[in-house]
Amino acid sequence: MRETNKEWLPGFDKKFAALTHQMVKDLEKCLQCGKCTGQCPAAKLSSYNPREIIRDIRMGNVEKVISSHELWLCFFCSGCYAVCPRDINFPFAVSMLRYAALAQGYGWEEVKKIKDPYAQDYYETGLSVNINERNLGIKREIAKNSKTDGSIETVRKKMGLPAKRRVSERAVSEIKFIADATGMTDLFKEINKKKGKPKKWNYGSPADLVKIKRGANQKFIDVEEEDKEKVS
Amino acid sequence: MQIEKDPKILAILCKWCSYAGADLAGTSRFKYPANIRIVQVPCSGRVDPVMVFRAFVEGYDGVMVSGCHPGDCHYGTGNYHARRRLAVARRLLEFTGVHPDRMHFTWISAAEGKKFAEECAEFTEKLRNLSGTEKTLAREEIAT
Amino acid sequence: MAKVGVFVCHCGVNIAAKVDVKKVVDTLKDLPEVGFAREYKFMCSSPGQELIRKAIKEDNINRVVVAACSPRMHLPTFQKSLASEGLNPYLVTMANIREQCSWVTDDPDEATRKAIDLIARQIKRVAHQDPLEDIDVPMTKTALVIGGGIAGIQAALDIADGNRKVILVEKSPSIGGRMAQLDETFPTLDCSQCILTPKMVEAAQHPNIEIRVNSEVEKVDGYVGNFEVTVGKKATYVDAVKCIGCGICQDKCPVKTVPDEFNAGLTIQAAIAIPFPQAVPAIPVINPDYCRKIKENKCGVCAKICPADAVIFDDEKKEEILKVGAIVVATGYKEMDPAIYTEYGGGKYPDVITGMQFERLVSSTGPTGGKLMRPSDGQEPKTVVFVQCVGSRDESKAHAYCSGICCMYTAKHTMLYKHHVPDGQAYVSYIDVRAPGKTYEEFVRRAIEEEGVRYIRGRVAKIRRLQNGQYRIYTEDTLVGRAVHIDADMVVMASAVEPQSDAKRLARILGIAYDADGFYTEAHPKLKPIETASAGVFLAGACQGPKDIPTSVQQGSAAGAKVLALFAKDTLVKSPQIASVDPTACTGCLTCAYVCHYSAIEEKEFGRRKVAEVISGKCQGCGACVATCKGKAISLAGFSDDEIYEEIVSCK
Amino acid sequence: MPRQEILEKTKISDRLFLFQPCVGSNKYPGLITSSIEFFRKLGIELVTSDDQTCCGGFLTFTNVAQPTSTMPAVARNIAVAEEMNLDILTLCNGCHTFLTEFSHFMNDRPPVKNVVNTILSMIGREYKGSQDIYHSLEIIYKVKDRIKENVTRPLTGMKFATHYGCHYLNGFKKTALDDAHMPTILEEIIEAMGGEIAEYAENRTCCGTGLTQIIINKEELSLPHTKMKLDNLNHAEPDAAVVVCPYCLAQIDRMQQKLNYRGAGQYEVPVIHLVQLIALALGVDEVKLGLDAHAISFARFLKKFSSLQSKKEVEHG
Repeated sequence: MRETNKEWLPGFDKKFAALTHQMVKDLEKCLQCGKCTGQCPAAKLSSYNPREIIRDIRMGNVEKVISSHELWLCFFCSGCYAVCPRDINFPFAVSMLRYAALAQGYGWEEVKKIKDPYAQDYYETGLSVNINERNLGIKREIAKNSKTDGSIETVRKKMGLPAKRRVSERAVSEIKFIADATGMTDLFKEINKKKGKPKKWNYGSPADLVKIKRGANQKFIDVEEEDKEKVS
Repeated sequence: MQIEKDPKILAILCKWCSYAGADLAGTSRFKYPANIRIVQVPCSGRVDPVMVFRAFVEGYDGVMVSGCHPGDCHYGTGNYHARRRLAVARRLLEFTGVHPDRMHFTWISAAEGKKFAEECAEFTEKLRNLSGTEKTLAREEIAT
Repeated sequence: MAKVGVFVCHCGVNIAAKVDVKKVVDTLKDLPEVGFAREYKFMCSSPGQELIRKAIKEDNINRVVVAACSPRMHLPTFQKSLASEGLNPYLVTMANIREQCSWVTDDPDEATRKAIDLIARQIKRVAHQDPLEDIDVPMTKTALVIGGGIAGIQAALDIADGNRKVILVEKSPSIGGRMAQLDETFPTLDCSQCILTPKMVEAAQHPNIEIRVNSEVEKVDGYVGNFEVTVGKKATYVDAVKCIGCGICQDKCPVKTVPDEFNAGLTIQAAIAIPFPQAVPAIPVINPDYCRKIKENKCGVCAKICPADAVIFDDEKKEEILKVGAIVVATGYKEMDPAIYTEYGGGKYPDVITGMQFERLVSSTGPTGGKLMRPSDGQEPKTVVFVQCVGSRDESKAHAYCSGICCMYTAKHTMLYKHHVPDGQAYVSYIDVRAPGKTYEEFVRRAIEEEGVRYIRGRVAKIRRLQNGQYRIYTEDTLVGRAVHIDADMVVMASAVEPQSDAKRLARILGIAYDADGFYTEAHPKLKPIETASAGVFLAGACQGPKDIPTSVQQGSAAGAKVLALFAKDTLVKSPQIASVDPTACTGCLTCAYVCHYSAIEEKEFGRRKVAEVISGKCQGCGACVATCKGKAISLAGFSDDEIYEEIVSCK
Repeated sequence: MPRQEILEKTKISDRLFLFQPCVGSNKYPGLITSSIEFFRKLGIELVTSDDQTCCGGFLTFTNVAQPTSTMPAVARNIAVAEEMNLDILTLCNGCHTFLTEFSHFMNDRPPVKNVVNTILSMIGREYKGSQDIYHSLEIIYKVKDRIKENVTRPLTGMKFATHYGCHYLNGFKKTALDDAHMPTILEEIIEAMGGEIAEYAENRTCCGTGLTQIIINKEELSLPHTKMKLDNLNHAEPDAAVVVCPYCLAQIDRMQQKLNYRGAGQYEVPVIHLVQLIALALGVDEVKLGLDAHAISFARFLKKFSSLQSKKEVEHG
């Protein structure tokens, strides 16, 4: 299918910079040499192609990239960065492009799959990996090897450790506070919505941290204002 | 003459490296503040500290001296002489109440047009931050 | 009374687009010193110069300021205009309102203001300038050529044919350089040694050429026309006069573990060896790091067996001072060591070799006698991948620049490979094929169309050695956007062209500039590609940047022509901008003599006192003595205190 | 950067903060106990804190949480170590990447750091950026000689295949301790303990995790990729594979079980984290190694190991 320059973003740099929070850099340095794709584990097994993604971005074809399923195929092995002759940190760019995709309303189905096993545990216990083994086959193997019921709690006890790693209550409450104050909790609610495409969401980049003013948390705003008073 | 918004800078550049570097900044169209006045000397070794003092007397806000990189001097050792002389001049400047950072000594090669433009911009910025600081210093010294 | 003529150049739109030249002229013409002022489109054109001549004749101006580009560009042009009207050429200055003003300033108002200021300063300065007379100096009409590769040989032959003496200094034991190592040359596929060896012999037998092998330049004193060059000759332990070059010594030497540089490290040779069969001169050299006699005082077989009694174990390094008038630098390049390319095995895979090693492998004078075999097991490689841009166009690991010659020599390699292994398959991994020379593109097409070489556009990502002894090359065919891998028997890397490892040291000795990559910088990238910033020092060949053989030969000849042109004059005209001492003000402390880099200041009697005196022939005009003099007794013509202070003061 | 320079910059104090990885505590508890035990034998005390939580990398790498939320969380974790005045030792490539990248980001940008500290001040903490963050390889390589002296049960006669993981060597290609493509440090450490190296071509290939791979793409790409790696590894016939990242450990260990279950072959290479291997060689109690929690059994490995040990005892005694 033929593309025309009408589909390509004019003055794309500005829009693109805004979408990716000015965090994607150096793509213009790309020589299109293909060294990245040559060693890429995902490119070997699928239609994912880092060089083509850079090419599309450079031509202003941003919409095509952020709406594609390929964007979600990266292994994050950083092999492309390791071989890049121009030191383009592409995995970082992919991560930011994914935020850009979410900000435009794409890719929410992909994120939903991750939220439950990891994010919820993080929010409730402070740890991202749950101690309960979901894969029964593996649990069976562990049971066989350790001659127990196969749960990690038992193995830990056998080693003389408490059944679960202790995370202090203070730590968990602090995590929750940070999540509330920075909008993570709201985002989780948005992801949890069962039906309908979620609305566009402002995924902040680290650079945006300075801009957090309209916080979700009243306390936070109070402090900001106190600060302002101090300055004046 | 109207009051200039930028601090006035005198740049004394050697003919072989730094002046050529400034030319390269021009040919490469690297923009830098218009407040720089360049004087060409055959070698940074020609730079007499008196030139620096004279420049401050004449109302310049800063003096930049630049020669070839160590080891690259067209005349062998001129840039080393310059470095030593100006290190002494720095102390004398401090003694006279001029902030020593108002004199900037650097190496710029004929290939470093970008560096020249950057140094100019940086030095201008530095002088802007310095403005006013040493006057109070001098007054305090007079008072004590 | 100074009457200054001011000429403001538009330089097309380069200046006029930013600077309001009319306003500049209007402002300046009322200055008391100014006798004439006008603007013109191109001052450097002949009508432009005619304007100056006319103003000198008709308006009686006696000083000139040209406000245009950098004085490094056109000051000599305008000096000639003055001289043609009988005015002293040192009474012109230039205000650099292009490089320092119109090109670097955004705001037109600011640019105009700055231009007025810059020109006003030069008007004040030129009013204080004194007329100066050029100095005539005698010169030594012998040339020194550093480096005995094809560029150096060509320069030496051209100068020698012009009936001037040449001394050719070469670091290694033989002249010939990189070209001697090559098998065949692109784009004609003629044998490299067949065309080079006659030239090497001609150079060796030419009555005007003296060859100094095993020698390096250690110090350069003096200046154009009168250089004094210290050349150090390494201890070779063989008397070059007595040796007849029979080669018995290298056959009998028991130490056969020295890596053979000529064969790019693929083979080993004896501790005493003639570098290669066609070497000029064909005289062996002992490697002291391996020779048992020198290291342990044992053996000594070579001395016993030598029919000419030419082996001398107590040989020492010798120094010689050469007097020459011009220097041609032709030190060439080296191939990058691919050890940093760990994704390609970092030099640890035996069958992943560099271009130069492949060159030796297919050469009839090479270690295999021209039969192509893998270094690891001696098998004939049926699949070979040629990897381009190893170290070039890679700022992350090595060099950002393009090495220029690899596209062509890789195409040649594929053809040589197909000639050796007609049933083999060659692949080339490339990013862009750069073939801009005469019949170069056709040559590459020939490799693709006639030899069936498969060109894959994509840089090789990594190479892995497989259990069966093959190598797996991972890349992407970017033209179809698919990741591919190729299993091959051998890989040839087009390793980058690099400056010699001691290039910077030599640059410092010669006082010439080098760029960020270490290649020597020419005086002007377009108009002075042979000259350097140091008068009398010329460049030839790949020491200035990657070059193929034809271009190196061209530049060698060009350097030869430059030297001959220099030697065509009877004496040398020297800039009069030198220092002079006022003996009445001099206290005779001689601090100036201490700082002078050229030993140009000596003590002399002045009445009953001792004072300093500048030897005008030696002085180069750097001005270090002027800045040092406590009594202000020394002055530098053209850069006197008066002139410089006038420039500083008049900047308001 | 040359290896020597980085080693010189690495400071080893008597006490280090052990940053506990989530996978380490909830899947492979042996990592934490064995590193504490063997470092104690070398005279280095590893301190843990209950206030430390997940680094936050999971959420950021998988785009579930915005970096604006995870950055203060990272700063909070580092602040916990800073309160104890300890440098941080990480056992996981992911934790290391995340802590290092974000701390550099904050240190380079004072305004960002200030905002982060505003948030942290509300929970009574402060991020200073005063402590160093080390990868376990950096510390272990630096004390390699001390390890060599303290080996009580040498690994002589055992063959190990190495796997470095991607995030440390690739992601930090300019500042990591070793080359991204041909590293040797892990091999040097194993050889210092008497072990042999089973070389295989795909040594520097990714293990195949990539969180988005196993969750979003339902192991579609991950499984064949890991299979390819394992096939190549099996050619070298190692007694065990040695990794330096708990997630690589989980992937290579568990994927073997899955491949076996799906009938894709017979895979039974035990996978061990470097800290467990060192603890084994230094004579730490085998219970503390936590090898029971691995999906692939260590029974055969331990049998061979102990028979070699008793043979050596016979030879010496």
